[in-house]
Amino acid sequence: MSESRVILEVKGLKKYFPVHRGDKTLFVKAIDGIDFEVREGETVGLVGESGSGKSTTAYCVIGMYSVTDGTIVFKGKDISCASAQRPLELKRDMQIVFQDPGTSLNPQHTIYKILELPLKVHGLAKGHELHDRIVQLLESVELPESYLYKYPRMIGGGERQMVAIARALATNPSFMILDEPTSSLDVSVQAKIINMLLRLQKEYNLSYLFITHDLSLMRNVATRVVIMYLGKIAEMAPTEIFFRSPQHPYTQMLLSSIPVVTQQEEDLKPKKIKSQGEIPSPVNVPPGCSFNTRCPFVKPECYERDPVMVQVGPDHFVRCNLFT
Amino acid sequence: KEVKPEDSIIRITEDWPVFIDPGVGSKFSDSIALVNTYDTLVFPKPDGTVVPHLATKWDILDNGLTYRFYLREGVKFHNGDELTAEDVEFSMKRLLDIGEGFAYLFTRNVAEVKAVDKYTVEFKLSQPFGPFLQSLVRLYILNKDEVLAHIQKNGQYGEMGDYGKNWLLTNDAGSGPYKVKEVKMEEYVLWEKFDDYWGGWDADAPKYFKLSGSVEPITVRTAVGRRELEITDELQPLENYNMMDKIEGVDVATFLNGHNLNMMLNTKKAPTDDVHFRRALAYCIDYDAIITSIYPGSSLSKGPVPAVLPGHDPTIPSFKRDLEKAKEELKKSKYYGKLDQYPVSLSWCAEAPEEEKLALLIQANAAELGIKIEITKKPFGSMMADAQKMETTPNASLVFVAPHYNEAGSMLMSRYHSSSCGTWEQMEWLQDENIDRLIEDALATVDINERFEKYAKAQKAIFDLCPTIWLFDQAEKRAYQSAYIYWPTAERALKKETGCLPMGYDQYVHDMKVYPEKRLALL
Amino acid sequence: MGINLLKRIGLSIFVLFGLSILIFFISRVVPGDPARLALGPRAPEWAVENLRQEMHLDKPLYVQYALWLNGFVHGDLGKSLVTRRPVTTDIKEFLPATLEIVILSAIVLLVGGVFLGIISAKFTNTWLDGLIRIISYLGIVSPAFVWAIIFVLIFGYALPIFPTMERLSPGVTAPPTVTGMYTVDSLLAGDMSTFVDAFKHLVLPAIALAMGGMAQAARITRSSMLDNMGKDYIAAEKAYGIPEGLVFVKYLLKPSLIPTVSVASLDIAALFGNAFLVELIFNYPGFSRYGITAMLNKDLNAIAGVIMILGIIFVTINIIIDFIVAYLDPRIGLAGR
Amino acid sequence: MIAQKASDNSAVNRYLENFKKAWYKFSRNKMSVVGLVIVVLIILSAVFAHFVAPYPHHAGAFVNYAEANLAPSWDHLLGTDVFGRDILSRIIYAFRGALTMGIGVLVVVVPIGTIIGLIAGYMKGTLIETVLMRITDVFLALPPLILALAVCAVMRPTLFNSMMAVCISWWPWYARLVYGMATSLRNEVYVRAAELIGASRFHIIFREILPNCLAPIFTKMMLDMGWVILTGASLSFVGLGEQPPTPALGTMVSDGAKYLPDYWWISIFPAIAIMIIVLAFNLLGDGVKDMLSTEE
Amino acid sequence: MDDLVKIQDLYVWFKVYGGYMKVLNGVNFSLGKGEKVSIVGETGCGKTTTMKTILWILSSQAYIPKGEVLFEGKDVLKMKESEIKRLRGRGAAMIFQDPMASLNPVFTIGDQLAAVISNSGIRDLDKEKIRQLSINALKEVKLPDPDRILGSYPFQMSGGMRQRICIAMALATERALIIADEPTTNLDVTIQDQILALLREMVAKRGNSLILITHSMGIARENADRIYVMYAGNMVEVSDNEELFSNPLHPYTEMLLSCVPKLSGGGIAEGIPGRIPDYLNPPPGCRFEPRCPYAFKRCREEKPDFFDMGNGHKVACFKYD
Ligand SMILES: Nc1ncnc2c1ncn2[C@@H]1O[C@H](COP(=O)(O)OP(=O)(O)OP(=O)(O)O)[C@@H](O)[C@H]1O
Ligand SMILES: Nc1ncnc2c1ncn2[C@@H]1O[C@H](COP(=O)(O)OP(=O)(O)OP(=O)(O)O)[C@@H](O)[C@H]1O
Ligand SMILES: [Mg+2]
Ligand SMILES: [Mg+2]
Repeated sequence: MSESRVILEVKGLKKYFPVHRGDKTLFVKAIDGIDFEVREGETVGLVGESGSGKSTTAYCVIGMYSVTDGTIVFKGKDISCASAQRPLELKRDMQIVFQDPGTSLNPQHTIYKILELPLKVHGLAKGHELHDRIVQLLESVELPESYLYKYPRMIGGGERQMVAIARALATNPSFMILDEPTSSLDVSVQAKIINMLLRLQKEYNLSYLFITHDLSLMRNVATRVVIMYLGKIAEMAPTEIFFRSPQHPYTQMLLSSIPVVTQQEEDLKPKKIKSQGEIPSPVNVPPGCSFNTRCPFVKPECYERDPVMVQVGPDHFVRCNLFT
Repeated sequence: KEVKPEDSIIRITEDWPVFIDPGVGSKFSDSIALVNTYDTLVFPKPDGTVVPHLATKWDILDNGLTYRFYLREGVKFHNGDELTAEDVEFSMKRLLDIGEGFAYLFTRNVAEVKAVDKYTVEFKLSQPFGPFLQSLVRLYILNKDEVLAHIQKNGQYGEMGDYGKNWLLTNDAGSGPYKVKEVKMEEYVLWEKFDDYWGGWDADAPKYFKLSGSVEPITVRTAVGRRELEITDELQPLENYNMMDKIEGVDVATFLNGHNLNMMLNTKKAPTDDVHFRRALAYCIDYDAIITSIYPGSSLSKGPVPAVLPGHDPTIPSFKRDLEKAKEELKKSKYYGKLDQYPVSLSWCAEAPEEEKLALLIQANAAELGIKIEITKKPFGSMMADAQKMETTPNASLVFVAPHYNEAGSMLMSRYHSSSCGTWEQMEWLQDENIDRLIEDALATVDINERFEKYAKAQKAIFDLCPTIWLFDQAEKRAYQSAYIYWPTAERALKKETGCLPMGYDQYVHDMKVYPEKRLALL
Repeated sequence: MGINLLKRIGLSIFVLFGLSILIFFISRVVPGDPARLALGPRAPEWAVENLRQEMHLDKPLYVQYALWLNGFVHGDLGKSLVTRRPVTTDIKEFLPATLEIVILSAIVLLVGGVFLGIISAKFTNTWLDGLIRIISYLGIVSPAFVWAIIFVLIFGYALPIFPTMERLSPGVTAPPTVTGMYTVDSLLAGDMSTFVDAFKHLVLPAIALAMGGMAQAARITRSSMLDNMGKDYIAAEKAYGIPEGLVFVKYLLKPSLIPTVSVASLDIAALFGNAFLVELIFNYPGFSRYGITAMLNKDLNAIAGVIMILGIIFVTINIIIDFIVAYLDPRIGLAGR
Repeated sequence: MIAQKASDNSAVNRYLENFKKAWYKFSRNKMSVVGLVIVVLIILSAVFAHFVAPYPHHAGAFVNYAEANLAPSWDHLLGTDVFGRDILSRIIYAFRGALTMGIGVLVVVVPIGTIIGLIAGYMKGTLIETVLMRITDVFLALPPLILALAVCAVMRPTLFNSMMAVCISWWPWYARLVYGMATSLRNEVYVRAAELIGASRFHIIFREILPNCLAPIFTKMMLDMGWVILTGASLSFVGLGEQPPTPALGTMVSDGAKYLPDYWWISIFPAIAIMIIVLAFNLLGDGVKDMLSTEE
Repeated sequence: MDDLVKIQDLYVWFKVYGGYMKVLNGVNFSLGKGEKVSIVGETGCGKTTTMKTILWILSSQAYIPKGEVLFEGKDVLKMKESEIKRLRGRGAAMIFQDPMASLNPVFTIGDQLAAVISNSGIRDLDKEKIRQLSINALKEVKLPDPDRILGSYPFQMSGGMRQRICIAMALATERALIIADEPTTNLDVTIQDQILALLREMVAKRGNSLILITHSMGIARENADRIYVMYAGNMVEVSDNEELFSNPLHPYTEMLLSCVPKLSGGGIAEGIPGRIPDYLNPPPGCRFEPRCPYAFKRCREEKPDFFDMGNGHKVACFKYD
């Protein structure tokens, strides 16, 4: 696995948002120093609860946010700058599909216009070719040509997400970020989309950074899993190993919380760890380990010392005081 | 219901603003206020003569260069002070120093004024001034001490500060029959009867007098219908008078007042700088329609001076509509054939809504000759501002003009002498030396017959230049509560007596009577 | 809260400053010599020259502006050409009169509009709703002067229960001046009959003025109520057993008022603009009529003064309304706007 | 070739389809249709006033005091005014001024306000935004009617100048409306998406953001038509705007008001005309709002 | 069995332009006292509508051509005002789908809780008592610092807190039935777990009946005794919990289950082809027919009723006739 080329490398990435409370300025530490990498052809699953910084990570990588600190290296080039300063060709090579298909398509544009934009901006097709290419894109996401002149509101949520995927594909990117592409859809539609994404990955040799909070889904799509908690990575491991032996107490809590439909799955869950406590506000992260408010194994040192990442197996990293 | 003291009131509407300061006021509404608040040395009669008032008698000395007045004794100002020659002297000086209002009547002629003793005052003129006595109806006597006590430092008048102008905006220092009780800016001025008035009082004389600043027709008519207004203004549309006439107990008084309506033509601005063009305009207007349909009761003008004024020249013909003649004149003008390039701007005064009818009539008439008239409705304030410069003065302006004292000379001087250019009263910009000379000469003539002859000469000369189209001599209309007030002017009108009083004197409230019981009976 | 208020005020001062520049220069474009205008055409030249100096007309425009602004800050707006008094004196006299009308009008507008809106929403698609909607359409499409004329006709002739001109009936004397508003002053003086009389004089102009805004408010309230009726929380509140009547007048009304109140600041500001039409017709000596007279007569200082005062009022109303909206809608932080 | 034709055909069909759908939404409310019909009638009669008006010359330099103040009759359906002019004819001609005012003002004001609002909204947080919006605030701090009057007072009172005056006071409303929308739209995911694709600023402002502001803009325009006409009427009520003899609705009402109630037709009919034209645009505006609403 | 709720052949239509949206199409449903039942189904299949009918809070466009909804044996559709009020105040409470949307944004939590409590028919309430009850309710759902929360507005709360507040409102006073409409859709798994545990616990403690609506098969399995599967306005299958997962009968249930990603891996099935039918013109027969691989002629013409397969397992499919 480690043979294949690393195409994205994130090192010590930090992103703080200033928030104004009365006359004070505080910082939301949306990401607080994370390192991970994405290799060619693989799907890295980024999992974590709401507000843990998954989207922020994605937006930093894609350039929507400028980073506070750290570097992002894509195919050997440092791209730790905002999208406005990035070269056009980089934008071509890296694409994103957003969470909510309802808002990521301009309601005033037809599907044709939506798909036309990346082609035109990057000068990928002209005239007759343009039309053909758009039809071809639609076909690649299994939508009929008759959809060309429909408006997003006229089609279903799943189909909208497919259009968004087609738009991302338009520039032939090699790397795609999928920010919870199915979380607002039904299981049956989700199934369709996930299958299609996997097929496209094979077809075009794409690398995915797949963001979700659904571990069951992750189990079925990712090659490697990164678990985030409050802006930091809690655990990182290849999928197989991860589900076999989750190490971090948070990961275990997460896994044991998943509702499942078969006994067989039930057995895969770790011993029931009771989920407890609220996620602390990201403006006000407690000192020490940020999980200390909810951890069933909390030790006195957890209130003082922020753990560091340690390797516990091949490609398997955990950040917990229990392991140091 | 019982009669209350405040029911004994005469309420009159008139255009706002009302300046009750004798040094400032000069308009119609100001005159009404001044006439009732202040006394003058002499008092005008409808035939144009004057009778003793504050002055019991006078001497004219030095061939009309010195006038000596002997004052009535024991006349009291509203604050109880006695009126003396000092006050007369002060009032004249103040008027001249401030230079506004009626001052112009005196600035050219009065060289000196001096209190000879407590009850004698002497005016020295720099040149003879024939109608000096008549013009004295505009010298309102202020209480010197009271004014001086209310002077504000820091004004335009040097050591006199503001000359009491601020105080006199809302207060009076007079000796007249009514004393100012309340001034509500933009709303009304309320006077109360001055019980110690030297002239004495009739038992039915109004206890109060109020001048309201509204001329909105509906408001006026409503107020008349509710008996909350005794005498209306003269600016209502004809239709409104007709409607008010139908109200029980209300009549419309129609009387010639010595005013005329002028279409002043800017003689320095194309195309009205051409006398033929001006005459063409004069011949195309349908005068009959005006005096039958728009201003019924008014009469055709004969020249620059209204016919009721002493000194008018009756030999001057009226303009008549004659399209043939008009075309002829137009052909002679240098603008013939280029009429399109020379539209005539015509302004009318927003405060006199009936002028719009005239303006439109003139526009329609002129259109028959191919002359294009562009009409603008202008508030009087704007009109005055625009009159300041020849360039901003429109080609034609419709303006009512009133004499300031009852003689032809008043009209001639204020209308056609070069010194009045830049005022709203002369938007002709005539600036003709010959005319100036004729007017000055006439005014300097003490003998009345001689003077009138010279007036006639000046009138003819002006007529020949046709700087103005004199549309008609106005018959003033005012609706009034005939059922419960007695109004001398209305009575004169009913009796068809000739003559007229200077501006403001028709509303001399002292001579009116009110019968509040009769009013209550109507409610 | 305090900081936000200060911020808002700071911003408003900036806006007013901009406005002052705008207005000062507009008012100086007027043709004609203001000093000459002030004293009349026949005043002697030396007096005019003195006045010109006093008005700083001999100085460059920017100096004039600086001096004017300085005066403004110190409550000196120069003299009016029409009334010949300091503009500040005029404003002190006329502004309360208009404030009286506008305040009453604003109350009529808000209370009436909201009331009609509620009724209309409550009885959606009934004849009552239809009637109210027709009335609101008429209100919106008729200018205030048409209403004023209609009222004068009705109450001047057919139904003389309300006076149709001026601020007080003949014979009634004005109460001692405290605020300048006759209704308030007469109450302060404990003079009930004057109060009643003054109030009666306000009724018609205020209603005529309020008609348009009231109709607008009724429409907005109605549609926002209908809008909110479909919201989950209304269903939820009903489902929790809260009586429908209570849900309607409390839980539905408050969120529904937000758009109405937000728009009200504009409506109320517009009241000042339209007041002159009404003041003209009711012969009511108010601030707006004063302003219009000033404009028509090219009375510079008065124009500038009136517009600045209106600006201040507008900005103040805006701040107040923002606070009310913030009270109604806790989600809006004041800094947000 | 055939394929080309087929697609052309479908394009036509598509437009037809869209049009049908729009009409369907618009006509759901019968009142909107009534509004549309009235607006169309008014526009037609204004354009063809010369043929529609029974006495076209009464709109020009014409007086006939012999026939003044005639009550409505078959000769003069709405009566005659104090100058003896046919009121119906004058109303029809006055529509010209009213429409010119409404259309003229909006044509100027909407693009200016929209562009300023878009730029300021998209550039939120920059100096450009601050400058643009503070200027807007300054103009907003005055009731439109007052500002228009002030401007009119300084300039010569003509229709053109009063239009200018109204424009000066009107554009900030559009700037503010569009600014508000643009600030929230620029955070929309699809705008972000376009940025990430590498689209130009121009594209983002005018292709992504602008189309989404159009519905409220159009709706406001339709409603504003009425307001502008009312403002124009109020201006002409105090004598600013169209000058005689050209008829203006506000002037007709204000002049005629003097003769109420005896000669009621002189002002009541023009007042009704104002109400009708404003009402019609309001109804039309409601319809446009329905039509542009995105709900299916 | 002693049914608390019994819905029989319920049709609910919505009047929209162009006709009626025929949403509910003969729903049959029953719930015993103290029972926990779950309804699962895709988005838009009519779960919420069914529940709203029980509380009679349908929007004004709703039209009910046919059917009855019995609550404690009384037909809700024929109830008098006062009975409805009692039903809402004491009988049943609903926790709404979206906790943000179901809390009034402009009133404090305290205000809203107080309103619920004071209108529940409990006697002798004074301000202090209401406050005490409110605080207790918040404590019961394990919200920290209830005093502060009472004075806060909904937008100041996190999603999990809001949902707990909704639960607190529903459980603040005694009621026989709690309807939880997708109470955890917008929440994180761990928080979801906490909320569901809380709900289970509270219901158990009070012996309430519970209807849990969800589109997650997993949640249904872990929280209910019985499960109804709903599709396009029909209940298509009902059975005991384990039975349904081990032996799904209806083709729809079967396909739906296959789409759920499994923790055990093994990929995901292809999904169900097609879309939910257009409610304006639904298919005349079985509404699943257009998407059903087993469909035959009868499915196109006739609407299937429940066929009892024994053990309380019923399925509405002609395959089993
Ligand atoms: N523009 C912003 N300004 C301030 N705070 C922000 C901003 N964007 C995100 N945050 C905060 O940063 C934290 C991380 O947010 P992020 O959207 O990355 O979380 P997430 O893991 O994607 O959550 P979700 O699953 O809800 O999408 C959150 O607490 C969020 O409130
Ligand atoms: N008031 C209404 N007017 C028109 N249609 C409605 C109305 N309420 C619901 N519907 C329609 O009824 C159908 C069923 O809605 P319902 O909310 O009951 O579905 P649901 O199963 O709860 O879906 P979800 O899982 O999304 O909550 C939907 O297609 C919806 O569009
Ligand atoms: Mg996210
Ligand atoms: Mg639902």
